[in-house]
Amino acid sequence: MKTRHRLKFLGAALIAAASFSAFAADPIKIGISITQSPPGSVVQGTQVKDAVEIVKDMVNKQGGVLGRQIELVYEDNQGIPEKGRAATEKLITVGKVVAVTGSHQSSVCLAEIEVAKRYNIPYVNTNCWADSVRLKGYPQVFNAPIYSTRVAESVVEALLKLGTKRAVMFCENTDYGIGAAKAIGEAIKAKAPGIDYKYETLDRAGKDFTPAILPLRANPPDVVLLAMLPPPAYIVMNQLYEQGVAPSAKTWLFDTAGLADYPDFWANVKEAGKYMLNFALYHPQMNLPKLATDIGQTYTQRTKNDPNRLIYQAADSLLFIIDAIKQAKSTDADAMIKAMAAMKFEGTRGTFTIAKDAGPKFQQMVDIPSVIYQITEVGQSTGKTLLIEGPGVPLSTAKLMKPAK
Amino acid sequence: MLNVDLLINGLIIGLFYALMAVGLTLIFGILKVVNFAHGEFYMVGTYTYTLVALKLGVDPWLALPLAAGAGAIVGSLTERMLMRPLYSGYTSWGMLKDEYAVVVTFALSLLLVNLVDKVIGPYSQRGPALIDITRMSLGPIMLSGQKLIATAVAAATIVALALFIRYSFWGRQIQAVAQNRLGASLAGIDTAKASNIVFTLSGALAGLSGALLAPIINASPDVGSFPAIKSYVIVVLGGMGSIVGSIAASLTLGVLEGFGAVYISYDYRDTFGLVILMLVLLVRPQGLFGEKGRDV
Amino acid sequence: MSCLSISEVRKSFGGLHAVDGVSFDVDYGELIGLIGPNGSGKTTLLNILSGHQPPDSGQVLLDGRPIHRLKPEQIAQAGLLRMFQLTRVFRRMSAFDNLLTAGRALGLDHAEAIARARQLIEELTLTRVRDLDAGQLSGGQQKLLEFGCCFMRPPKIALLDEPFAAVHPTMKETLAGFIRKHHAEGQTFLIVSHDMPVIVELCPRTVCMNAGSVIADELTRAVLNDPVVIEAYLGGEVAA
Amino acid sequence: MKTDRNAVEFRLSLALLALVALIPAAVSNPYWLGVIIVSMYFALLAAGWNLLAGYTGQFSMAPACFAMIGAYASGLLSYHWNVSPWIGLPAAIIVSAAIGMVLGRIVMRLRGPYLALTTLSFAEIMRLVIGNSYSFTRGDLGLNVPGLFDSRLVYYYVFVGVLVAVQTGLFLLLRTKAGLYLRAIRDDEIAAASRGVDVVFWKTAAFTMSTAMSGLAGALYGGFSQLVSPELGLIAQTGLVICMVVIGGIGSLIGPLLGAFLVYASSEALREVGGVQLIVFSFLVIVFARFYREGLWGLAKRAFMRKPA
Repeated sequence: MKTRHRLKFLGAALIAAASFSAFAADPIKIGISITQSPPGSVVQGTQVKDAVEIVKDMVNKQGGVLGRQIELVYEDNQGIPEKGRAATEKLITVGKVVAVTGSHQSSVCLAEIEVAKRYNIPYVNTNCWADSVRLKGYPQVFNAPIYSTRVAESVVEALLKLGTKRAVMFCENTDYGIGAAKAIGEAIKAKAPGIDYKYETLDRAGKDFTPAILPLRANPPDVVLLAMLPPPAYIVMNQLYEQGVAPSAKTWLFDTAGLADYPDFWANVKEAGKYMLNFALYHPQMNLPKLATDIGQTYTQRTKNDPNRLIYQAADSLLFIIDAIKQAKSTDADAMIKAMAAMKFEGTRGTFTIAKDAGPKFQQMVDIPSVIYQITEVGQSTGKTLLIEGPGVPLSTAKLMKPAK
Repeated sequence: MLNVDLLINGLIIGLFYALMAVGLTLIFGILKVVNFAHGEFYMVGTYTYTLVALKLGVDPWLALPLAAGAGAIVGSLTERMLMRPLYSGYTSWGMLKDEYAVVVTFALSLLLVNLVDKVIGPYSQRGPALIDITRMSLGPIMLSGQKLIATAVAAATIVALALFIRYSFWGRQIQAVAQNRLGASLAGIDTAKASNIVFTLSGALAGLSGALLAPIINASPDVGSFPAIKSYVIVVLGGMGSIVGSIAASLTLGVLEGFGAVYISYDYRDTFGLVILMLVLLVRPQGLFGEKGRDV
Repeated sequence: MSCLSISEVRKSFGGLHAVDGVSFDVDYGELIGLIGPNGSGKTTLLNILSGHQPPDSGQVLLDGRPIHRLKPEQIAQAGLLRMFQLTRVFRRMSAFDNLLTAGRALGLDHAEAIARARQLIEELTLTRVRDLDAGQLSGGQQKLLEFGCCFMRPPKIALLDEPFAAVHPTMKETLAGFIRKHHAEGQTFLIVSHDMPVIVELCPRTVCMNAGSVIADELTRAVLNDPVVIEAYLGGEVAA
Repeated sequence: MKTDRNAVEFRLSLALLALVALIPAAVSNPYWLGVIIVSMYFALLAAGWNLLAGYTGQFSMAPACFAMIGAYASGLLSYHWNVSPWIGLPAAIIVSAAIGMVLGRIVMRLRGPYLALTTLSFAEIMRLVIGNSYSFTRGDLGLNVPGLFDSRLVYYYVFVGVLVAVQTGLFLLLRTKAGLYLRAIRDDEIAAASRGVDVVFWKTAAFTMSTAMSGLAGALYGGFSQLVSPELGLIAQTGLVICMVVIGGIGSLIGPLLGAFLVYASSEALREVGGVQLIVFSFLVIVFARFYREGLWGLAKRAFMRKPA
């Protein structure tokens, strides 16, 4: 076993040595930390991977950045903070990447940004909504996705329009879920103190949520809100429907996590998804820049799936880094971070600036377009859904449909 | 009305627990070892059902027995390949009986989980329902057609099993071996065969419950781990090897978790079982329904 | 006061009265045989004496001190040691360590234990195998070893359950010799055995049990000629 | 004689650790040093579990769980009441030992698979409890805790030091009467009792010792990774520990170390191949348990013994 060790570490030493002697023609390495195996969401991980691959090929075809090609280095974070920490550290110390992005789960982001800060490497959050990622106020961390407080604001607007008196939120017991639930609580206190609101946290590993749902059968609220990710989200939806709680003639079902975006959504829910209201970040009826449509088409070609917000967030995350390298004319961390903070960034979802003000908006791309729509048929594609709010579409609940019972 | 709901839902869940736990109890009864791969027998059932029905488009009602069969095969193979040494002079080993059984079955469970994860993939998949009634009201309670059928099948299976053990030829032989392996073998009973039957049975039961719940609880590689944990608690509560005991324990636990979740704490409902377990071990080490046996 | 006094001890499993009100005393320095047909409750009685099964009622005094509520290890430390019918040794420990363990557990210190173990290894002719794992020893050697474990610290009384069953004749002799020698030195024994010749040869006095109770308790010869005993053994054909 | 055998194993394990101590001379990359530190963390768990399973014959399914408990004990102290990790470390040992003692006291009166069953349920449910007590433990997110040192190299040698200490402790322990009693209990509890060994006491003692070691390992690891999450207590982690001990050689002083370094190093390599590590290891374990019950160390010994002959 001695020899095996020696070999292994000799190898390691060589790798290190090699990557020290980097010269101009070497590709620029960018680290992608995503979930490629459970318990995290492999579905999302794969979407992020597909998207950044498209962007990489695009950029490299146009000759790369600073005359160097882009190379993506992947690490699997399994959706586990601990693994995310290790993955990021490996990307930085072994992969020698100039920036890290890709992460799509708040708890993982929160572990990874600690490493990014320790090694002072720019980190672009791809899909972590939790405010807490911003509240840390780390200068190395930039945020491409929407954030819970902002979601809460538009959800509460909608709740008011729906004439809600009592709303119950089911959120997963993660930083994202509980963060979202609390954010909505805050927004209600501020904008709609009339609404009686409480949230119930559900275990991500849970299989049977009926005990949490049954009490609602006894006295149903006006709206049941969801801040959960699959697979438990699907189980909750099915059991809500099975118990006749929501969607029902009395009660709206309102998802705030963009569930309907998931490719496996309809494979897991049937009637339970019909009449559901969705807060989402992408709707085909949005008018997006050409860049977006190009990437969208390539994505459809490659994967036979329709593009969704996560595709665009991932694309933006990478494009943002690449632009920063262009602006800074170097891959030096401080230079890139400085450039990022100052940038006016042309992304797939529009043109963004980076918010400076501390708090949930810190180093956040603003303003992320969002939509609210209702699913009116089982198996409906996002394009066919009923858009009730979006860029240029003022919120109107008039057209909403309600189940007979 | 809420309480009626809780009671009935609790009993239903308890019934599903029982279907799992009984198999484990059988094995413990006859080999005096615990099969830590039991949850994976369940998982095999779930996947067989889901994949056969979804990918091959086989009729779910046909997929059900297939799943049970798959479980049975895995069970039988486990006994053939891994358990035989237990009753062919294990004493001469570097390892003793319990150690060997624990290590091997636990490794088997790791192996199966990770194999499925690599081969079939980590995505969670939802099995097609046996009947396309996604919601129906039955007196005071509401449930899906699937849940109703699953409950019925589970109940029927458990009764059938009880009858098999009590009255059938092999059932009697199994009882004999469980009571006294040496004596049974002296009396000319093929103890190896009996053990194999037990493993096959418990595999089939686990596979069946996996299939029945596939449309309710989506299939994923680790889907078996939690039902397994529950059955471990149940087997101890039920008194290690007592079938009636484990059924009673299952129903009790199911109901108790339901009420506890609403009236005590939803978040900690899974801990109730463990708490009771600890208390029982303190005051009644032989389990709620078990009998003290002779040591020496 | 007698070394071991058993009075009105009862134990039943379900309906079966395995031990049904057994009483007898063993005096210091006595070498007493306990016989009886299979299922007559001998082993159960031994398990009660050694604390592996609590009696339903009745009491057991060792040296005038009640021991029937104590745990096996406490009884062993109190000076009642037993051999099992199916030999029990520590299979993955060397013969020597087997003895050491017993010695230390019975309160000898390290040096004493080693000295005593060496001596017993000699006496029991286990020198060649002292460092082998006990599991690798022959059945007979294992019996000798287990026997030795009971004598690391001379017990007040030693209970031997079928010590001669399936033992090679020469070892049987070693064993018997050992018993005689120690008995001569005043060691108290209670020997359960089917091997009548040995009982006759070793034990001046014999207790015979049947169906859970004592049916004869006198000089060995007398016991063997006692019609009740014969009936018990031959299942009554000869009766009357 | 056994004591000699232990001495040999002890010297070899020290030699192995000395070798590990030399590695930083060749490797400076913090990631690879990190990898070895983690494998030393597992070596600690493996050693603790081996004391229980290998020498006492009691199969706990909770080594990883008690590591998690230890990590959280010190993590929560520093997170809620910012207690220094240097106080957190002993606290972690005490807490996990205490819980271990209570659990052991309840379960150890029983023979057979009760311990395995109860500890497995305990481990899974502890993980859920910690995951669900979001307001106190921050749930799956885990706690960010301050490190014990700044330099990775210091951690490296602290782990080496602790391992040396633990191995020495075990070696000495096995030479006392405790060593005899534990092995006696492993081989035959009834016989042990009937020869005067207080079985329940020694079983509980062994369990408490091994949980204390797990707790220490967990707290050290928490300080090293600066993140304490329920992930530490995953059953798969316990699985890894068992794999290490069985492959390395159960019931020997060096086996667990051997197993920990080999298994973890190769699991790093296998991760590149695509996360097949647990498939390979669990398969190996079955093969070893079925055919080479003394593990690699046993095989090595046989090889050496043949040479002179």
